[in-house]
Amino acid sequence: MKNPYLPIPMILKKAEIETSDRLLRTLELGFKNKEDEESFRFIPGQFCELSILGKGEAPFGIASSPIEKTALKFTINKAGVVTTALHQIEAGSEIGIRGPLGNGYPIDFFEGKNLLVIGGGFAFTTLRSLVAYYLHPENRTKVKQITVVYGARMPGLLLYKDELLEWEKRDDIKLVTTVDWGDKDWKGKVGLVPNVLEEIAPSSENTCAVICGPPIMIKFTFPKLVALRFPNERIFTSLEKRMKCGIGKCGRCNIGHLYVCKDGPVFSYAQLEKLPKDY
Amino acid sequence: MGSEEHWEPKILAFLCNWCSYAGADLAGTSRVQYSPNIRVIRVPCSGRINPLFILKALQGGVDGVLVSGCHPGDCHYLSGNYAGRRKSATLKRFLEFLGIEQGRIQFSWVSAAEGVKFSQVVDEVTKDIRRLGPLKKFKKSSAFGVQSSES
Amino acid sequence: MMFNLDKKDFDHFLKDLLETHDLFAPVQLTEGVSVFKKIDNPGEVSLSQLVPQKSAKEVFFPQSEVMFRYQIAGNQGPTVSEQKIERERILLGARPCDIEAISIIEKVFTGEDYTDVYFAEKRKRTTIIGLGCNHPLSTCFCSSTGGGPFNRAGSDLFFTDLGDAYFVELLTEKGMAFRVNKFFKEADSEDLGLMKEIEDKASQKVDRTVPVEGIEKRLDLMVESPFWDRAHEKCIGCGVCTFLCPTCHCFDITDEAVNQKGQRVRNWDSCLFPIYSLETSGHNPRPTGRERTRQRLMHKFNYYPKNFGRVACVGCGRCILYCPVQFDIREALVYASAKRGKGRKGKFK
Amino acid sequence: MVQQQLREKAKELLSNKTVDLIIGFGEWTLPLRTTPVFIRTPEGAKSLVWNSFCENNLTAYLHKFSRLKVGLVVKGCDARSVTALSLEKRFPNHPPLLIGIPCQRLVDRKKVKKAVKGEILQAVEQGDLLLVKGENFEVSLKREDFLYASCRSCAHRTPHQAHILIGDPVEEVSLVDAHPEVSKLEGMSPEERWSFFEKETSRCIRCYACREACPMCYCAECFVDSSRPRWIEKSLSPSDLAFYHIVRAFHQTGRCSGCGACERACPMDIRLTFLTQKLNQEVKDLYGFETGIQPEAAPPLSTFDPEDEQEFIK
Repeated sequence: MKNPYLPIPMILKKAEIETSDRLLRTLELGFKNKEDEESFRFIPGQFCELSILGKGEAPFGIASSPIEKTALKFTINKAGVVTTALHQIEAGSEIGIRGPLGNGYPIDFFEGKNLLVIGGGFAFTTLRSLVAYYLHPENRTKVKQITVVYGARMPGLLLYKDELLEWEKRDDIKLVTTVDWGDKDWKGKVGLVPNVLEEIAPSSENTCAVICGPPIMIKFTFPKLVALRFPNERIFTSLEKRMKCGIGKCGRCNIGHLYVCKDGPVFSYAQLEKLPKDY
Repeated sequence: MGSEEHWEPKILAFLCNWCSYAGADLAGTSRVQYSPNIRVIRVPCSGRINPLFILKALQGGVDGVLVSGCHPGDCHYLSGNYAGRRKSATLKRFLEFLGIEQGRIQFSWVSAAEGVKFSQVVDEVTKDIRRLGPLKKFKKSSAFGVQSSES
Repeated sequence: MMFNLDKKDFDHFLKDLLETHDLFAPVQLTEGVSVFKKIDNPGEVSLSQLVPQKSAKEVFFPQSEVMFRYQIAGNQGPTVSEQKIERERILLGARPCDIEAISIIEKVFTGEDYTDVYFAEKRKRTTIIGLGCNHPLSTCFCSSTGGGPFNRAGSDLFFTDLGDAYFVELLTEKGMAFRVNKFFKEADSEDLGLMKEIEDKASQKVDRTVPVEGIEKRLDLMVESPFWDRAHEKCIGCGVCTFLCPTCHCFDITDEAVNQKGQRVRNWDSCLFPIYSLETSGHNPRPTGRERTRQRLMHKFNYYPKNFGRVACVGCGRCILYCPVQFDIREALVYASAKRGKGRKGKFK
Repeated sequence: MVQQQLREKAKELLSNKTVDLIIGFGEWTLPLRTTPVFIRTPEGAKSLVWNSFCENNLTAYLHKFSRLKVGLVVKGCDARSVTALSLEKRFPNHPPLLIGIPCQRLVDRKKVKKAVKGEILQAVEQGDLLLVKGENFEVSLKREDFLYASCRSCAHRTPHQAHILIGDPVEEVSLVDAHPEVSKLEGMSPEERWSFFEKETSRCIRCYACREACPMCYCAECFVDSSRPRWIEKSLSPSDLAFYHIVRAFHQTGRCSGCGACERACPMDIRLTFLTQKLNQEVKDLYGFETGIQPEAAPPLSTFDPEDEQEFIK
């Protein structure tokens, strides 16, 4: 019997602070064992439990995309015990991971449709995985138009800035970045994500929307999507809840009869509508 | 700490910043010798001591605890040591009632000028705890203190 | 296959089992308080308390369980060691409700995608000797939840207390391994008759009227019911009902470490504790007793049935017996089943 | 009859809207027990009961209903808890209206259960007797022999602080038995005392019923739940169990009314009141303080006297 609670060893290859508040750090992990690397297959939207022995475990969405073969990336928001340890750990050290866990984004369902990606703050991680996946030449034809609306409080708090610059140069993706307060160098939009979305008014025609961000952003963005005539079946979000086991055993992340860790974290609004508002 | 034969008492001392810590400092600069069994943690005031500090220390492997602050009337914060004194008195009595031996937790007033007194207090406390032997009750034997509850 | 085990031989029978097995059975910790524990000698076994405080789930899913241990040595990375079960196990003296509950937990802990190895390994290597309930309590309602005081489902062997002897039935392949046992004598028709009589009498005693049938559908309509505003009022938010419940199976995982050595441990957790669902950000999706009480009841009678086709309650009555404020789950079920506007509506206290 | 007067008074208070809610005791499904009831309508008042089984300290619910004007049914000990909470400024908006009942001392249901063989299906009080019935038995027990230990050592059974007193005050007992376990332990060696304590706490399942049943345990985050710093682990190791019980009790120093709700709430029958009673004795001895008796006196650990005892300090 394989023990799903045992982490597999990874080595921290590189770590970088992403944001000006220094609270977000991206870790690039390489597999310690060849066989683990070969058996590890995931799709965007899945997550892993990262373990620092002695401190504990916590779940993080995979920020790299499946086509980046060399390393797994995670962006960690420093908040609690484990995340603080993950901010302190040095390159070359060992980190345990369990995963990939969860359902991931419904990429089969997205096939042949347009994609509207809406992200806020540090919840952009798995969205980055999703966009990077589709921007790869192998996959670019799987979806049609890609529109990304990404907001943060300040320019310094946007994640993956180098990559955003590259996306801006491409013509097969429309990137709209927005901040609440700009600075003198800021060239993107200034305003809240829901308002920017209203302004650019993307068509809902044959389009799937994916939203990830703080609850308040989701709360105000959702009605805008409804106004743009997105049906609930085509609006997806990735939920976060306190999790421990990540495999549907320990109980705490349930919303109704579904478990965020096992049946999610990605849910459509059509699904969420039928569940208690336990999130 | 090796086998019981070579056991040396491990004592944690919480010293207030303004008096007792300075007293310890004075003992050091005056080259007054005292037993090397104490590990010092500096706290702003003896009133800062949360009883949890003492319990955590005992659970974590020390054999005794010393709390030392300014003499009555000398507190840098005017009354911190008075408030601390009540907590100390009740905690000490309570732990002794539960069976933690008298002498495991001790208290002293040591001023910044009392380097010699500090060394005497430390020696006495060390002697007391040496006499009591290693703390067995309450201590977590190792990181593996958890037995599965099934057995 | 049916046998008779004389009570005079019972201790010897246990002694023999101890030679080859790890034996788990109810043990009295102090008068009126028993739990299931590993037995070192037969004298410890105490079958007098019908429902021990902690249920037999603890034999498969201990309240505190070390998942693995580790030692960090320099830059080598940690070495991880798992605990292994050495010997075959026997669970003795579990009542039908507790045994039913083990199968309820099993459905969660095993499964197509992931198997909880700690539970599964213990389950696989345990032979269960069930014990019928001659004198069910007034708080027992196993017959309302699909079981009964002599429900043999899940038992490998099943004992009935005949007074001077135990009537022994071998029910499964694991049970059949006991067919050659020097303490078992062939049961005669008198034994069988007595057993049946005891069973009938006990079965009649158990409350069958707790409205569990169809509860899942009724609760579907009650997610936002004002019932929850009242139901949680007297709940003080302790973990008695969930910890003592034989089907509750939530746990927390933590690391306990000192310097370079440590262990990953899991401990039972309770959905009634505020911190159970509290997130690091400070957000709590179940902020008050209302949501937490709802979670407890809905999980048993709506969410679990949706996933596994039966209620996650076996009617053992522990949550009623030991609740510090007498929250009575039976009455909650009655309330949920009452037609709105009819007499029993206001009865829930 | 006290119960009748209580119902009438409650009805009146709800009718004239003096209070929004009355928290009291009601009959429920188990014998030898009552359950907390929450009454909002005058008609509901008839479900209030008063007997020897009203064992919860309902003061614990005041934290939950801090936005309402609450009428609270209290015994002597419960009222002392309210006083202690007032001293800690817990009721800035709506201090509860106390409906006090002089306490005749409560019957220990666990003790009664141990005195009979078989399940108790019915228990009624008749004067000084307790009639207990089961399927095959019927006995009458002397009520006096089955009182809670915490009730036996209770000196102040009349809730003098109550706004409304129902029934006649009972005699203040100046000299009562000390808590039996405290005196027993005081006669033991440190080793024996520790092993007694450890044996009791070893049964703990960390359900925290003792904490939740206690009106004084209202911290937003209990030390056991804190992750930074993590004071104790969550497992059932003997050391952590002892840690929890030492600190739970010690946090009650000078705050415990001695109601015994913690011990009654424990499903594992762990003796807990000897811990808090010992602390109560200490603060009385050291600082002359008794919880909930002097409504103006500051809690002993939040104040000091320059002349406090300090012989133990070097």
